[in-house]
Amino acid sequence: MQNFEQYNSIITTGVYGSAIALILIGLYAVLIKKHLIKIVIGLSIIDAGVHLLFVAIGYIKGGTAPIFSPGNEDAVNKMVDPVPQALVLTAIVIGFAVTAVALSLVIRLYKHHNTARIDQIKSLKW
Amino acid sequence: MKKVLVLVLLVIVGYFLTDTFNLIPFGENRIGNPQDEQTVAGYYLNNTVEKTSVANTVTAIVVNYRGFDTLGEVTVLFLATTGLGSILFRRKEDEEEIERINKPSSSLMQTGSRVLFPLIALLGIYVFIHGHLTPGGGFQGGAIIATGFLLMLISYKNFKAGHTMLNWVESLAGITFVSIGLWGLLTGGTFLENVLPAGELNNLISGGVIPIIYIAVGFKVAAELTGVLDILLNIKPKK
Amino acid sequence: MITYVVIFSILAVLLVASALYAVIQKDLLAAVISTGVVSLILSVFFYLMQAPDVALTEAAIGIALTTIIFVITIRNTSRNEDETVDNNLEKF
Amino acid sequence: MVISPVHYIAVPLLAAFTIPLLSKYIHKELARIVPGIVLLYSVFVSIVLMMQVSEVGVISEKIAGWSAPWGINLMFTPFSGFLASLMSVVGFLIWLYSYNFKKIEQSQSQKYHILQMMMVTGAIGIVLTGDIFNLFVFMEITAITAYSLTSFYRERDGAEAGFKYLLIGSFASVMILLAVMILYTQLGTLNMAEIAQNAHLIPTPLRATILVLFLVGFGIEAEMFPLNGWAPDAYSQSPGPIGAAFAGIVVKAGVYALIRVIFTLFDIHGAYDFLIYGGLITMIIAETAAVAQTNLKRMLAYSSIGQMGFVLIAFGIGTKTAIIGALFLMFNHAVIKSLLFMSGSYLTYNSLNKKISALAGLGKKLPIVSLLFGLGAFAIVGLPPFSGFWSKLYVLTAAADQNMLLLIMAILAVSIIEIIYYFRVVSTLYYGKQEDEEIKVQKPSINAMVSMLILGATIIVVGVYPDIITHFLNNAADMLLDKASYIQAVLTQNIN
Repeated sequence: MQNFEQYNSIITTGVYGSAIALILIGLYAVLIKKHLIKIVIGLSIIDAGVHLLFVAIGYIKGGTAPIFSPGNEDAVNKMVDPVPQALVLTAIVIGFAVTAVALSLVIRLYKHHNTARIDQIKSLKW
Repeated sequence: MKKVLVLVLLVIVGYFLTDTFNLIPFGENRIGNPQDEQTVAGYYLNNTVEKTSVANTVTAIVVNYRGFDTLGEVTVLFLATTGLGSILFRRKEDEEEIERINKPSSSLMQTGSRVLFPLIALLGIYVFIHGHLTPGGGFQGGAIIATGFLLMLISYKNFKAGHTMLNWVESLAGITFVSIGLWGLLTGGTFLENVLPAGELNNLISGGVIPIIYIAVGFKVAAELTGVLDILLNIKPKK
Repeated sequence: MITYVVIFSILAVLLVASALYAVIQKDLLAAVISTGVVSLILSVFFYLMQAPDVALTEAAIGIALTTIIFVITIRNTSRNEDETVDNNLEKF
Repeated sequence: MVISPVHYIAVPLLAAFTIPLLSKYIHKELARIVPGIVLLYSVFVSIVLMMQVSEVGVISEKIAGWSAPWGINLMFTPFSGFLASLMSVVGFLIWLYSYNFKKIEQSQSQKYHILQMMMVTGAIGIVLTGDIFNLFVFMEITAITAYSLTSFYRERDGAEAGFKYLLIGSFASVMILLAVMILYTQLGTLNMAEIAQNAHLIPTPLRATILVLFLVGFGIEAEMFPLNGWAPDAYSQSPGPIGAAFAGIVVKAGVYALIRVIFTLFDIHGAYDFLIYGGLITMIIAETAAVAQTNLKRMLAYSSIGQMGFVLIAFGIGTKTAIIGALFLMFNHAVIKSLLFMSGSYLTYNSLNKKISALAGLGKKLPIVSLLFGLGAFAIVGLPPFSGFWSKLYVLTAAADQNMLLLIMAILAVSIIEIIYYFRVVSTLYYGKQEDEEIKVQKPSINAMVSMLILGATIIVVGVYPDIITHFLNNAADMLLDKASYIQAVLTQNIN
């Protein structure tokens, strides 16, 4: 990773750009799409983007994973920030829980109305 | 019309986010020199080995420094399972023919999953037992075990995932977590305090209560996720 | 190093492309699988950014379990986004 | 064991994990009784801690043995303690009311009671925690129970309301997460006291971004306009007692978070004006919408949103009197709105549909419930002998001190609107023409009655002797305005 500097801007654009792109794509799906499952997919794509951003802000150029394996006890100074990683762990699990509840609501809506499209479920129009 | 509005909104949000993250350079060292302990992260990196004997700093943060978050997170999963149960609940009368939708799967599938299941479960258990030494831990191991149960649920029509066992594992793991927390409180310390000796770095038995909590989290997560899958797979198909 | 950057860029493009595909595709099953691919690439990203714990979690939860619960939901609802033809999933 | 703030969280969690086993192997009824005992214990903890806190000033507890910035801490200040006590009392009364609630099926009551207990616990956690990410976790606990409880009834449009709520709630959590992330990159800490201490170091554009993200995220939970699209549906589709829990507990937690961010984390002056304008628009729009409602629960929901707007205005004025008024309003709203939802849910239960016009003549059939509803209606519009009067008086006095004449006029105008639509309901109850004699009246059970009578008595007692509560409010307002002592209380933890 010696030449990291040289490609830094590419990597930055790659990480931040794709994370922001994910958020925007998800937002688009939630706002435009009419099918409930598509909306939930949109939500989980937004979540994915946010998680990527979260890990990205903890990354340090040329850093190593924050694990003290035998032999690298002296690597403290090179380790990436462990806190965002811990927070993302929590966020991923919470995101899964919310997705599960959302999908169960979709299933119930489908049973009531025999459709999963917003434009055909009256009370969901807003 | 709506599409145009949404696109305008997307442009605004995109601009806003790009603008914000332009001010936060990627890959920059924000935690300072760990020895200075200027930031929380620096403190963690500098002290974790010495104070908790946990090799994986992320585990130390998740289970010990921010253990309260993890307790909340396990609760979120538990509540999601409970909520799922109440949302998809069937009355007795429309329960005449609950039959898993699956056609009985092929014997290849059945044999395959019977062979694979113990291996997957073993991998999951390995992952969460070594959570304080290597990457991985309760959530990861629990999720891996849940995928093993998924295989069984799909290939065996009548595999009920042992509801009794599931209930017991779920409750006992949760009780263990909270009880360890209360143990700290009872012995005059604080909630979730690490009451056991830290031990030696890179030993399987080290880190005090951290591995115990992470194993409890692993079982809890496995049970909750299996519960979610079980509820979802048991939905009566529409005619 | 250049290979590293090239691979990285390809992954980033793939990530965005599969997210787009997931949103555009009318066949929900394909869309869900595509979301799974998003999670897969994301977990590679996490690994590259020195976050193996997060990568493992994303692999176990994002790729496997989230995809599965989506597939179960599709099986219980409709597979086509427009619901014009009712071609449900072959019950597996 | 010494009573400490962590009991609010640990005991309900232990109970929630144990209940499935208890109800399966010991007795089924335990699933319904244990949550009540736990909530009663929370009330007991509140009493003990409130007594302690009036002597000590601040009770700060560290979790997992790590002091302030390194670990998570719980802060029981007069301000957060007041809200936590209020929530635990209302939570217990809601449990008392919904024990034996007819519309909750037997097989489902275990889940209902666990979810209801955890909703209270999550909200108390939001109020007590001193860590911004921990606040997010508790917010998710509250939210996920709220989604499930909104769609608890199968036969109605609960799933739609639940999905709507979930969608909007997910946006809120994404925003809060983004805000926490940016905050962390700038200060390298998640502890609220440390953030408050160093917030001025953040470059202005980023500080504005964080503030906007927090305001929108928590504004959704606090029912602020235009982020309250979820509220009317969620209130009207959820079981009656849960409507009371939304008004009395969940929204309070959202307002708390909003106030904590504005008053403690970012002391920016523009934010106060933002609260006034946001609150004013919310209040006017919601109260106007309430007049147009034909469904009783939707009317109560809009009225609730309007009241929250009023609370935000009061906080926005920012003087000590105004904050006392705002806290008093929150107290009143929790007590009175809960009573209105509880009694209203029996009234609609006994009418043919949920329409207000269908309530005609119920005043004779359900005399006590109707009387309690009338009491609540009089109290919430702020008629003199009841508690609602004092809170309005405090806010108006504060506004007059600041020479905000237009604001006073707006508040008075809105009060007239409130009077119109509440009196319409009360007059329908008593003087409306009965259309159908056939309806068999379902009398509320004794426990529901007791719960409503306690709330009714509180309204009258506080109305006659407001001093019993203003003492606590005074301390709470002092604490909220005194940011320095909050920071000091947290960051000097390491010494002891």
